[in-house]
Amino acid sequence: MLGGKALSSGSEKRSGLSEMKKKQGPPAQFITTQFNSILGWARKYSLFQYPFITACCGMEYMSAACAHFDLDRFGAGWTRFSPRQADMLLVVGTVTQKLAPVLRTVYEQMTDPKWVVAFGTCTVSGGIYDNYAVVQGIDLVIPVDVYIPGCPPRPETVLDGLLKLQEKIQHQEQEWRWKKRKP
Amino acid sequence: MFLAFAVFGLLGLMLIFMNKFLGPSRPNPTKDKPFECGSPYLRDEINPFPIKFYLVAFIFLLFDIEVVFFFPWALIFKEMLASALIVMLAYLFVLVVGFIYAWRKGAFEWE
Amino acid sequence: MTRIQKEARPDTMLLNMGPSHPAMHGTIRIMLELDGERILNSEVEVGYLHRGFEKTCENRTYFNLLIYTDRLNYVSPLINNLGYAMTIEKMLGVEVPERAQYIRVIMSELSRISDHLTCLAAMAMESGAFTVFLYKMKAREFIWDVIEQTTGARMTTSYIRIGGVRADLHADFDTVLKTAIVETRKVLKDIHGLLDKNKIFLNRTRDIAVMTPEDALAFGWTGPCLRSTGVYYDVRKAHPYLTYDRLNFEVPLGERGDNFDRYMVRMKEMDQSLRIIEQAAQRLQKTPAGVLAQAFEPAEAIKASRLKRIKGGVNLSPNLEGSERDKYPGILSADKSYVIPPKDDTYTTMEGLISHFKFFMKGNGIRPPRGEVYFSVEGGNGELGYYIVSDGSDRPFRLHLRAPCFHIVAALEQLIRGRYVADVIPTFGSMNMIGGELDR
Amino acid sequence: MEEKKTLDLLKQTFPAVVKEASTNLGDDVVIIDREGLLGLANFLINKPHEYTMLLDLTCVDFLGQKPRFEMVYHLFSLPQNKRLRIKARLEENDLRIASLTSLWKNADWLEREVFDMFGVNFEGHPDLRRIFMYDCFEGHPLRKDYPLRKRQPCIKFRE
Repeated sequence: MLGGKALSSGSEKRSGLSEMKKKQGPPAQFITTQFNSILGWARKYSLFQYPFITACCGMEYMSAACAHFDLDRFGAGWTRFSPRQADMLLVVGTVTQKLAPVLRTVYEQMTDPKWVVAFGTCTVSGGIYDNYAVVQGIDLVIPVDVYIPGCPPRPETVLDGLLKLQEKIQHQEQEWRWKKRKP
Repeated sequence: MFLAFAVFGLLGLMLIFMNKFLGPSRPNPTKDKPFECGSPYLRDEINPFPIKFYLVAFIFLLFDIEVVFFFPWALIFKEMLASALIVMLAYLFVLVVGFIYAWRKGAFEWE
Repeated sequence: MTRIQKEARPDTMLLNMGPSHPAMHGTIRIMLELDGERILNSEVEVGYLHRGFEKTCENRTYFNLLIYTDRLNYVSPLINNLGYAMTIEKMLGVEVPERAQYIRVIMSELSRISDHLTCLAAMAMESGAFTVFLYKMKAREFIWDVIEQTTGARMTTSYIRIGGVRADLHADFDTVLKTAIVETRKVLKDIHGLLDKNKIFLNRTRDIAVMTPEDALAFGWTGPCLRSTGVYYDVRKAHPYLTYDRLNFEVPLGERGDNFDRYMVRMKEMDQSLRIIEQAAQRLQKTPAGVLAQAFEPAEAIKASRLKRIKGGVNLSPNLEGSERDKYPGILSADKSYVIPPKDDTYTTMEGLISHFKFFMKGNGIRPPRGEVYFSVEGGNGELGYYIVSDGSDRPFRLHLRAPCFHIVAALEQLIRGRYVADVIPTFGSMNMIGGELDR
Repeated sequence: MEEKKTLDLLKQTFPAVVKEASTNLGDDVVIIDREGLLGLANFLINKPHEYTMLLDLTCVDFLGQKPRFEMVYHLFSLPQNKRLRIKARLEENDLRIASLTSLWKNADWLEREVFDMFGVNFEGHPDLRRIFMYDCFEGHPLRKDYPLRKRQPCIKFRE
């Protein structure tokens, strides 16, 4: 597989599920875990992405989203340009200090459940621009789920990052409206 | 027949309310404000917009309702006596007078 | 308090067409003062992608700055490399061999086609023609295949070096180039059929945002946008560089300078670029074609050179920087002090190792004489000029980039005044604003 | 020697203003005194020379030299197909120069960029504000004494 691997941060792979198993008794535990994995499966394969494109990685995003290397094969092809209808905030390209408040506003206006994918080295760590104008990594501004390295990352790395995010969603402890949230 | 209504009705309702049940809701102050491409708002109060839009919308509503009354009349037009035609013409006459009045008054000027 | 908030009448609507907007390429914020749909006044705010390029240039050596030039106009990266490399060659007085000049012409024309393809794809998609976007992306994939197989990267190539190019063309370059040209011609024919007489596209772009030639010159417009107003100015013809004077191609001009003319000039320019590539590829055959080096790990080369002096030269893997010494005369200039010493010498002889070490050592390497130089090439958007002030050290004292789309976007406020909100999108799309080059 | 003609012509018509005129690597360079800029520009834009395009306008910071800043203008004349570079030195304590927005329209944004990056203020500029940096940014980043990595974030970061 070409290029670097995408890395999903804080991947509580198995931990989310196992905690839940200990809490309830056998029959209730079976229902909730089944319900949880169904919900995870449903959310995993219908990710609507909000492409927050700023710089050169946008060109690579165009290739990754278009016919040649298709994002749509994994259910994430449908780009929604309003945060109200998007699940995944795809931050593509350098985020400068002037753009940071815009990024935080868009992130906060996204509806839950939401995930963030950092696309390209500039979003992961500021990349080759270590100077007064660039935010050194968008995890200073918003919490990030998956980091995709590369400047720009090859479309295959982007697909790999997407698969890592889907895996994380599948094994995550799902949320729903009246669920007793952890204190 | 009844089964079809039940199944699809249930399916419709479920699709509508599943989102309300499954979506976790975490309101925060920025989420309630309107989305304007992420940049700060240029006007503190509500954005005013010119009155002519409201006028055109209102007149459209008026004449749209008028047309709606033609549909049932047109369906049974064949079996009716000539008197139904006169009744509908009277109804139409009243509204045409209103139309000409609005035209004269300049409700349709756009600039 | 922005300018438009001060000037706005109380009864108008102020709307943000902000940075994170699908049609604003993510880096421009247009604040519109609207009376219903009509735009009374607007203010364009730029700087959302200002990454401090010129400040970084003062802290990097000439050799390391090549990677920053790819990210300026990231849609046609090779033309930025070309401009940067040729500016320094003009200052150093370095002569580039003819084969490298032809390779540079082919590569920058391929980059120009991918620039126009992306610009028109975005413009068409934003005004509703999604199929055009997919067709152009398909064509661009073929172009990028050619670029990737020769330079190693799809987009951030930094392939054109000071003194020549990084590596020679690989063996089956011609077949890949031929398929790319055939595919691009097919897509261009489809797009002409789809958009040229398309009523919707014509209504949205014909006679909208018209620019008069005098205004265009007053705004300092260059490139396809200036030629769409009918002014004949192309840097490849005005100040011929590389081998453009030996290749014949026309410069398409528009008549009315509206959005449709900007679209049509770019489409015709792509046909001209394809013609240039074919002519250059033919002439390339006459110059000696190098043989592809067989892969041979550097470690074995070092071990072998310890036992006995290597006579017949060493074959190293082609992706190793500077590994094809036998092809050096074709692709890099003879002036040794400004070119990476070939790896065959570095791994096998003491002088080669010293010259390699000296080239990359702090304070040595490429040190142009004290003074200043301005040189410009024909970029995707217009005249891409580099103004370098050097103080004799290996870092530029000051590097200023003349970004063509900075001048083009400066005219946006005047173009959209009095038009509808829907006209902003094709106007902005036809200007081909690239954030990296605009905000530097 | 055709371009010799324009340089000598400039020397005669503007003896006080033009300090030095030479050609360097193929471009004509004219070093002028700061006050004479507007007069020279008016002369150049009109009929005989028709430098109709202001190609570029930038500033160079020579930290340490007495007149610290240097404004560099590149003009281009389409009929003659020739470039001209005008340079004017500016003192550090009073960074003033005439604005060219009355002659060329793109001077507006170029001068705003130089003001944002160097702090040179242009008299007669309609709306001199920062163009690249955000409002709560102090200082002028492209000056030599501004450190490369001095960041001034305008929102509170998470960590």
